Amino acid sequence: MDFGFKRSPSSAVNLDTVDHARYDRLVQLEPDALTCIGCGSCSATCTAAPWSGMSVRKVILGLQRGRDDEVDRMLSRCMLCGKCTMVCPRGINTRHLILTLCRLDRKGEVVR
Amino acid sequence: MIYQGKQKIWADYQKEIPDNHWFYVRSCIRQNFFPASEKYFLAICRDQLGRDIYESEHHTTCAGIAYHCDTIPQETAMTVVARQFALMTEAGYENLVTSCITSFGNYTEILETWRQFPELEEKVREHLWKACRREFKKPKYVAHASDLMYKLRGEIAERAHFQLVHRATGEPLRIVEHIGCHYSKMFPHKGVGGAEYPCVLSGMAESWGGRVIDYPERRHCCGFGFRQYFVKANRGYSLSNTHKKFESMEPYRPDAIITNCPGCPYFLDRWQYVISEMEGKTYGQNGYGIPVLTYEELAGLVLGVDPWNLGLQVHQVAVEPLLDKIGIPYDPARKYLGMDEKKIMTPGLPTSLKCF
Amino acid sequence: MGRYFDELSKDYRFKEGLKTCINCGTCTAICPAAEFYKYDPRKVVDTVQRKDDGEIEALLKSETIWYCGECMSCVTRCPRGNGPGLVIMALRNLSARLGYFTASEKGRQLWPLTKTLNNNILHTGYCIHPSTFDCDEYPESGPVTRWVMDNKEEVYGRLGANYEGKGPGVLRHIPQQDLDELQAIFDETGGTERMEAVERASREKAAELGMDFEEYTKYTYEHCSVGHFNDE
Amino acid sequence: MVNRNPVIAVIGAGIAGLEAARQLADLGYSPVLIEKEPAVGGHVAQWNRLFPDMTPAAEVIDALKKQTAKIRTLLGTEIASINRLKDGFSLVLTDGTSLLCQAVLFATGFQLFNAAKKEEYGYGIYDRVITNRDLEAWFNTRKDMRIKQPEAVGFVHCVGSRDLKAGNTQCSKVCCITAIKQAIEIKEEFPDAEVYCFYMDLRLFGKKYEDFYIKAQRDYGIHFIRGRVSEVGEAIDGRVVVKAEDTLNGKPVKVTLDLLVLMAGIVCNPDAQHYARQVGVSVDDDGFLKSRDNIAAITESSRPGVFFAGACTGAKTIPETLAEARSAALNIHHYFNKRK
Repeated sequence: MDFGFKRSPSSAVNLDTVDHARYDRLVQLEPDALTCIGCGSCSATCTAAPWSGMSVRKVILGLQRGRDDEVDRMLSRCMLCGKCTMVCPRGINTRHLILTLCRLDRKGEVVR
Repeated sequence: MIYQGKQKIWADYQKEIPDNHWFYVRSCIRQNFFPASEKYFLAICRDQLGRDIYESEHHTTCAGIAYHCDTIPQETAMTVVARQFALMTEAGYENLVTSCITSFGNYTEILETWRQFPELEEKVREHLWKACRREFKKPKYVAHASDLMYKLRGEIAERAHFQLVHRATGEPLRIVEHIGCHYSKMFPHKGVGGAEYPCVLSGMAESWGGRVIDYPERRHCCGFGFRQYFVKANRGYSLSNTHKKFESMEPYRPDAIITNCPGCPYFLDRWQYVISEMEGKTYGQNGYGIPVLTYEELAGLVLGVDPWNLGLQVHQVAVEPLLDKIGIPYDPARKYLGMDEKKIMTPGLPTSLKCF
Repeated sequence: MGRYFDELSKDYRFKEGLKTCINCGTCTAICPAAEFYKYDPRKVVDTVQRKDDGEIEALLKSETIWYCGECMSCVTRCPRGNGPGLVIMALRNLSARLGYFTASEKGRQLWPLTKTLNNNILHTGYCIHPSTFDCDEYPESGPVTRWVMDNKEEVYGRLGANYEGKGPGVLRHIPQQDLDELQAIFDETGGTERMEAVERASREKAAELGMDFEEYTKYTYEHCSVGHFNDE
Repeated sequence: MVNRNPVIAVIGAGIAGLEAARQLADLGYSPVLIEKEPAVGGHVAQWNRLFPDMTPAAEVIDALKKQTAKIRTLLGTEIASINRLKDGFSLVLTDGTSLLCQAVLFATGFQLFNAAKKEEYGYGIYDRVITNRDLEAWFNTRKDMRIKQPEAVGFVHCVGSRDLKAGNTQCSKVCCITAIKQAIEIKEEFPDAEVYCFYMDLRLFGKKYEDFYIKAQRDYGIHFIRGRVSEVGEAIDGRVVVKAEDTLNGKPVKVTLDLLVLMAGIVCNPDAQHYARQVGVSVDDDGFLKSRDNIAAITESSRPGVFFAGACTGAKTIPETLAEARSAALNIHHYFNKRK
């Protein structure tokens, strides 16, 4: 029966079930990713961010929350200029991290 | 679960509820959808237990639904409520009891706002005088009807014909309580038991033999959301929230849900029907739903009132499984009769949700 | 800078609802709307407290402010004593007053709501009433409600209501003198003026969209575009 | 009157009282430690290890005990009343004796916020919800049926701190670092457990605290979620469901945990407020005792002869408390020197 409206799935991220295989693999290869404090220096300095929405902090967090589509969208718009690496207060080599991440598929397998 | 921990919290939020002399204001939704509940509130508290409860034919809606659908300004809502206060004052009462939770929340919020901003109270007094030539005293005490029934729960238990006990096993029935959001979420100290572990309904259920079950989404809103239900385009919100609650309570296999809000029993009942139609899923046993009752309906059953006089036939989810568990006799042939036992047409049946 | 903020500050709900927000997210965590809509009450409050006219105007014209269900669950939890739900009420009120509500699909729903509810109140004394309840508009009310509405006198009568009757009781007829008082209250307190303002802005919007007003009313009541819910 | 050997009543024999008493004795005074509990050491004695070097708390307490062994210490003794005299104070004690002294030092410390007051977190209602203190007790005794092989553990920061509704708007200062310390200890104990810290801000101001935080992230993989926990519910299997907003992501999150640790904050000891009123010193609007000046004279009250040390004036770390105890002893010394 069509009632004229539908049920919507919950947007709450359920940490019990969220798939973070790609994140787990990433931190094996780039352990510094673990030390991100989400300060946003990377997004603030990013030349592309104003039109691409690129943000390394959001990429790292998105991987942990199963937001892979968003992560891939952001990654595809990165120009790899490396400016973010210069400003990270935790000294994360963000450019290298992005490159490593681009080599992983969603299950965390190295494919490239 | 440490039961004593809850009791400790309950002890902190006991309200002094006056015993007698109330001015009663009705609920829009309940009159439409649960008319017998208000009838039995008066039948039990006034006629059977002898409390003085007065109703004026001149009272109206408090306009709370319009207020929370943002279709009227705050001062309009306040002045409509001030008019109810005036009727109460004119009738010689000081305690006000509301049938509706949103009314209760509104009255409480208005009195609190006036306390903080006395200039606004003055303005509303002026409005009321100009519009209606009426004056009012603020109520000494505002209660929700469930507060009053909570207070009288012992007297009801003394007169009980039935216990909320599974007849076959002797086990207490598993009762889910659902408290209307506007009962105590805004002002925890105005609700019996506070906002986190209200005991207004669980107190009744336990006094009458049942066992209340706690489940992770117990505090979540039924999803009414005012404009989120009244506008057809938004009803997905309402449905999704109720669905979330049912998914959370399902493993506990509740025998019944009791509610103290006008909208909640309607939504918890009808969305079960909709979920069954949309997804084929039912939450009770053997294809039935989980019966959703108002506290007056539950009290009526305990006191031995005939289920069809209580209006249990206007629920979409069949209540018969619950009646059978308790051992309450009922006549299926009388369920859908009209006035004076007149035979009228019977309702259509849902596709999926089992009904008698 | 701050013109809208000053305007909001005159609303008593705003005075009660916004002290200082620390962006902790306790409100969003349990918000029924945040769970299903693209909605985050924390961000609404944070935007408002920044006092930026441009940002607040965008909010007043947005879908965002219409997602809240006014359950007030947020009020219980805020560690700073804020009420995001109350801030929303103030924003909606201002949006209605300024006619900005017609800029968004969810905002435009204010018209069918105003029409139905306020007419019910002024003509029957109830927010909802069986005489104006159309089962086709509420298919979820189920076959049992249809049965009740098809047999109003019989069912309400059997259940002890005083349907359309004199004197007190369930669903009694509310005397005309009392309805006149409600009308007087609406006239005196700005309720009527608000209704007229909402209707005027809605008629303008209908004309802009090239829709007949009745068609517009029905469309705003029924139509839900893709993009409001989280999975869209 | 010049007393060659003035008596100083030190109220409370936690670390502030012990350290101050030791310094006062070294300076030639006669401190008397008054402790309501049957043993000295206060809260620190209940703790297991201390940040940031994981020093056993017992080491700190044992050293202080040794250094104060000869000082007159009244255990299990409370103060029934304090009266101001012309040249000092008279204390009536609950053991029936009275004590005349020339100065009073408040080393009354703090009280842990009663976590049950944050009803939505379910402490005292849900079995799997414990406090920072309960967890330290477990580190000490290994006795707590609720902790066995947890797979997921959460820490809630700011429980009863920075919270208008809980009646304490102050930051308790030490909980952030305590949570990180305890999270690391849990990870050491149960390496396979997922550990989550729910915080509003991480206030890691002290020496080596930030290093500790980096270690928690990099070496232990502890998850930090920026969002205040909104409510906790109990699942059918007795585990707890925690809800917060992941504010850096702008989405609600929920997680099911075997154990939830509430970082109960620091509030003033109500006894201190009671005694303060009797000697005529004021209580500040944060509930702690009011110093003569919050920058220049934190250990002095506005009344001659009454001094403060440690957490009676606000949340403090252990090194801060010890430093204040020494500072208070020096203040008292100058006070008597000036009166000579």
